[in-house]
Amino acid sequence: MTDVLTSLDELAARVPDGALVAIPPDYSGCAMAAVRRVIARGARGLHLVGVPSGGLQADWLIGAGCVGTMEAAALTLGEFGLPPRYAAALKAGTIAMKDATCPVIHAGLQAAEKGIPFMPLRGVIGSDLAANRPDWKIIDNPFAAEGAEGGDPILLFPAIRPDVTLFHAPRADRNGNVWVGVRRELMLMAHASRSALVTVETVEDTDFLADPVLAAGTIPALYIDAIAEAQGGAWPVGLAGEYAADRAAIAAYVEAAQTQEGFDAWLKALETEAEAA
Amino acid sequence: MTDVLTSLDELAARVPDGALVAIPPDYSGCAMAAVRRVIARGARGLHLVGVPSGGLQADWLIGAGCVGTMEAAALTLGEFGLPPRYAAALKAGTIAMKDATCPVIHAGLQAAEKGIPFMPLRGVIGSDLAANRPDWKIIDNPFAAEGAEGGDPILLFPAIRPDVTLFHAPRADRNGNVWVGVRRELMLMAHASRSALVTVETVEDTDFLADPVLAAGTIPALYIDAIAEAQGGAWPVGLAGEYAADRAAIAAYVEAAQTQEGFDAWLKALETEAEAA
Amino acid sequence: MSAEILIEAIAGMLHGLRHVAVGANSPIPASAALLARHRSGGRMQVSLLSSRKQNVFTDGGKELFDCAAQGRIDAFFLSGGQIDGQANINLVGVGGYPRSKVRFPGSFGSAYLYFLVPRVILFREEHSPRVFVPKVDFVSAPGTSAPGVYRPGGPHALVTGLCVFDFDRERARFVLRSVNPGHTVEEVIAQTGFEFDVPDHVPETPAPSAETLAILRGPVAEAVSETYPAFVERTWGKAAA
Amino acid sequence: MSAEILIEAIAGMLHGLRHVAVGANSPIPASAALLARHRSGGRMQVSLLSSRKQNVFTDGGKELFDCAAQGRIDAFFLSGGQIDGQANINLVGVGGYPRSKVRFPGSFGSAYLYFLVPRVILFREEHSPRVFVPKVDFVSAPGTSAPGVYRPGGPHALVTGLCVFDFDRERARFVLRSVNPGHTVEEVIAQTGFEFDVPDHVPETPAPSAETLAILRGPVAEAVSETYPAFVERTWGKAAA
Repeated sequence: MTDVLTSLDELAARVPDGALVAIPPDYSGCAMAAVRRVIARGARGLHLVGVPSGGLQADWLIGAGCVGTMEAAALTLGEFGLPPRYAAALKAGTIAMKDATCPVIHAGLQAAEKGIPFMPLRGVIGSDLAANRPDWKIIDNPFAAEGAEGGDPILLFPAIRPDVTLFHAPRADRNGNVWVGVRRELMLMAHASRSALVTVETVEDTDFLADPVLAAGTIPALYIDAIAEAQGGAWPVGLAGEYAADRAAIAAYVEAAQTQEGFDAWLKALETEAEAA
Repeated sequence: MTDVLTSLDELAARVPDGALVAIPPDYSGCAMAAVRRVIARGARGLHLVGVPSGGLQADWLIGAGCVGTMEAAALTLGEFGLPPRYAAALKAGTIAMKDATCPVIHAGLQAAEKGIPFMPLRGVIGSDLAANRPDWKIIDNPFAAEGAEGGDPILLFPAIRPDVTLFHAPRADRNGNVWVGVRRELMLMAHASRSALVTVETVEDTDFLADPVLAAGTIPALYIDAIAEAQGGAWPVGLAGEYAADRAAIAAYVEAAQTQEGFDAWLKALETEAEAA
Repeated sequence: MSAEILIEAIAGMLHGLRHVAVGANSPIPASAALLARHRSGGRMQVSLLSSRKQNVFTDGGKELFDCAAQGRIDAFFLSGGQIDGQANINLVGVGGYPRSKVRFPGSFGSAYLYFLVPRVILFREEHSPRVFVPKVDFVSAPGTSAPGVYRPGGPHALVTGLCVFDFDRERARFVLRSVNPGHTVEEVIAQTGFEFDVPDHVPETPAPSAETLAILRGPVAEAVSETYPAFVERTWGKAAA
Repeated sequence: MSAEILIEAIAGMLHGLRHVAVGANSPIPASAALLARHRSGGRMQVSLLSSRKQNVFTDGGKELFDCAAQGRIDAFFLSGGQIDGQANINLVGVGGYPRSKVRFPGSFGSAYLYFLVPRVILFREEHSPRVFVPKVDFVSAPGTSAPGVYRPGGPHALVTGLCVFDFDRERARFVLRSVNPGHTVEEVIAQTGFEFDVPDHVPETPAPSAETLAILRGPVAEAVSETYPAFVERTWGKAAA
């Protein structure tokens, strides 16, 4: 059963300190408005997983001191470069970084989706990623042809099972089903996680699953723990098909967030403005 | 590039003797009309994989002598019981049966989709399925907690990479994209296979991928080698959302196919009637 | 009435669960799940795999199994061409393998779901020594596993046309819980090919209340008739269907 | 003109391929792929991952990687904050790890795609000893692998603002193929921190023909402008965009 919440603060309260939280990249569906409430409630020690990379929301959470560990294939603000608070935290050693590669993060979530402890994948062998991940293993392929040269080594890595998946989507229906269309990584994240928290542009008084065309792009409510409406909830990174990124706002953020003081002032101004509105 | 073919015989010509052919169960999307052309061309030694089970089309192919090996979690005609030619072939030992279980077939295809040689899965240990599948292995989970009792055994099985996937779907577009809606096992089969051959009720003069709602249920042409129109192509098992099973025709088949002579006569009558039409 | 007693017996085992899934060709388990959902005020999720309306899955054939492995399915139903006293089930065949004397359709997902769904209810209406054997000819899915085998799930009970057994996983043994109205403990013993425990006092399997019968003949019959119209007509008559 | 030379050089490496994929922030590789598609009469499939229109994937973030592993992607592009003479690439950082002096965004899918895509074209416009180093500080993805490691793919060439290198996988070594107009072999040697082979005769990287320029400034500019409007305006002017 999906709880339909009336405030983002209620949603944010369901992200406990220390949780393993899966978040999508900026181009997928980011619950930016909800992330601000997670920051406001003072979350600490989150283990963020970017699926497969992180962007602005990761930088906000890091800047606000919410993050203990970051796992991702990359962190980037695209044309705006390296996320500034992430770069600073790495230098200062105030967060632990688990560098990964995109397909390992996707497949790690697939392992959790399938309830298996690990997944194999080709590639990666001989990279310094593998050398720096004591939780990854390389074994000889048990299905290699008899007498295969070199033992046919293959990478195994553990399932990634988030405590919480948090994202923003265009639409939910009255039963808590969430339409994500071709953004199937959001469905994978919901399947793989103990709990999925979702903000949407709008909750429609209909049943997506009764329509075979809509059903094909829908995450059933079975996997969704709570939804809350948040119009414009992906601002400023934007939501594909709905609204574009607010490049001016991102540029202003990047400029401000070069220092911790600048970030703090930027955040305070943003929330003060929001309260006044 | 998808080839749009003008006849089912051209499609059937792309199913070579000895191929590993993946087919869906009767309730998914069965290319029954195309299967008749595969029979007509005299295919031999096919290795059929029911994803995850087989039904009427498997029985037709077995009855016509096209099948060497059958892999499936089950073969059934639902209320009509065991497929008669399958039952006879098993008794006579004229086909080899590889009994499996549904999730292993799905995950075996996922392994092929991911280009990995094997996949782990929970369960199955201690069943006679595992005892009769020399291609399956049980290893100690390399990620088990230190000193785990009993070594935490886990099943590994090889990828299932079909040479050909053959199915029927409601709609294709002019670019060869195929809409399957929530029947995602058809997408998995297409991803996992070297070649996907598809019959559709209708080819529409549009582009499904340009519509974000249709795109969510669409297999891109990238994975589809050839399509051919076949109105009513799933008769007599039916196509969900389009037309129901023809229970009278299935009942008549089951009665006729209790003997090989009955099957041969039934098939001959069917094709004679089709030619006359 | 006999179907309604079985439905009532099964529904009682589903009380308080979040999500119950039911496979194909299972009208009595489906009716029981829908009765339990009705009693839960609609809070219980029921997935009927052979239904289009009562089935929310959107990720293809693998989703049921993934969903079970994620711990999101609390109860499921399995049956067997043979079932033995250790709750091993045989869905493959009798008399040799692979060239069995009698071949059944196959194991489907049993070898997996039996391990992963916490409460698997075995259901077989035919109660005879042919079905309930000392040892199955082929283990589609074992009733119990060695220590160390990952197994959050397993057999919970066995419901038949004659009686209800509980399954004691520690002892790998069935215990007679109740005998269906019109039948006796002796009859159950005579018709069962495996040994099981018989407590001193074996009650009668309770018949459903008038209130329950009204629910069955009303909303449950209506919901089940989408998938099992013939069963609904046979059990509750044309009016219900 | 300098961008057009690079586009022409890359497009020539894509001739006859069935499917070319291009990652984010890659206007020159994207333009090259679209030029090659134009030359193929539309038979080549081009997937621009940062485009909505030129991207057919419908199975989420994992599909690109699965597609590559299925052997359905013939060419892909990678770059590096550092690239060394064995074609190892570094997308992570310089000066220690994890507390690097200079941190780059991260490895993305390089550690995977470099192994699985048959023809990986390395592209880095800045050609300096800072980028092309004797040995990368961090191996995001290795240029070559030990025998026995499953590796149908790997580096094919390296295209820079100064020149084009081929990569000899057997010898794990770059070979200078051509020098871009306006530059010299000596300049390439001076600006490259790793050793490489210099054949006796090194031609100039060919400039695109008038016909190619018309295609670039017409249909290619139009298709690329969806994703890279600023690049199109800078390269081909407002009219093209």
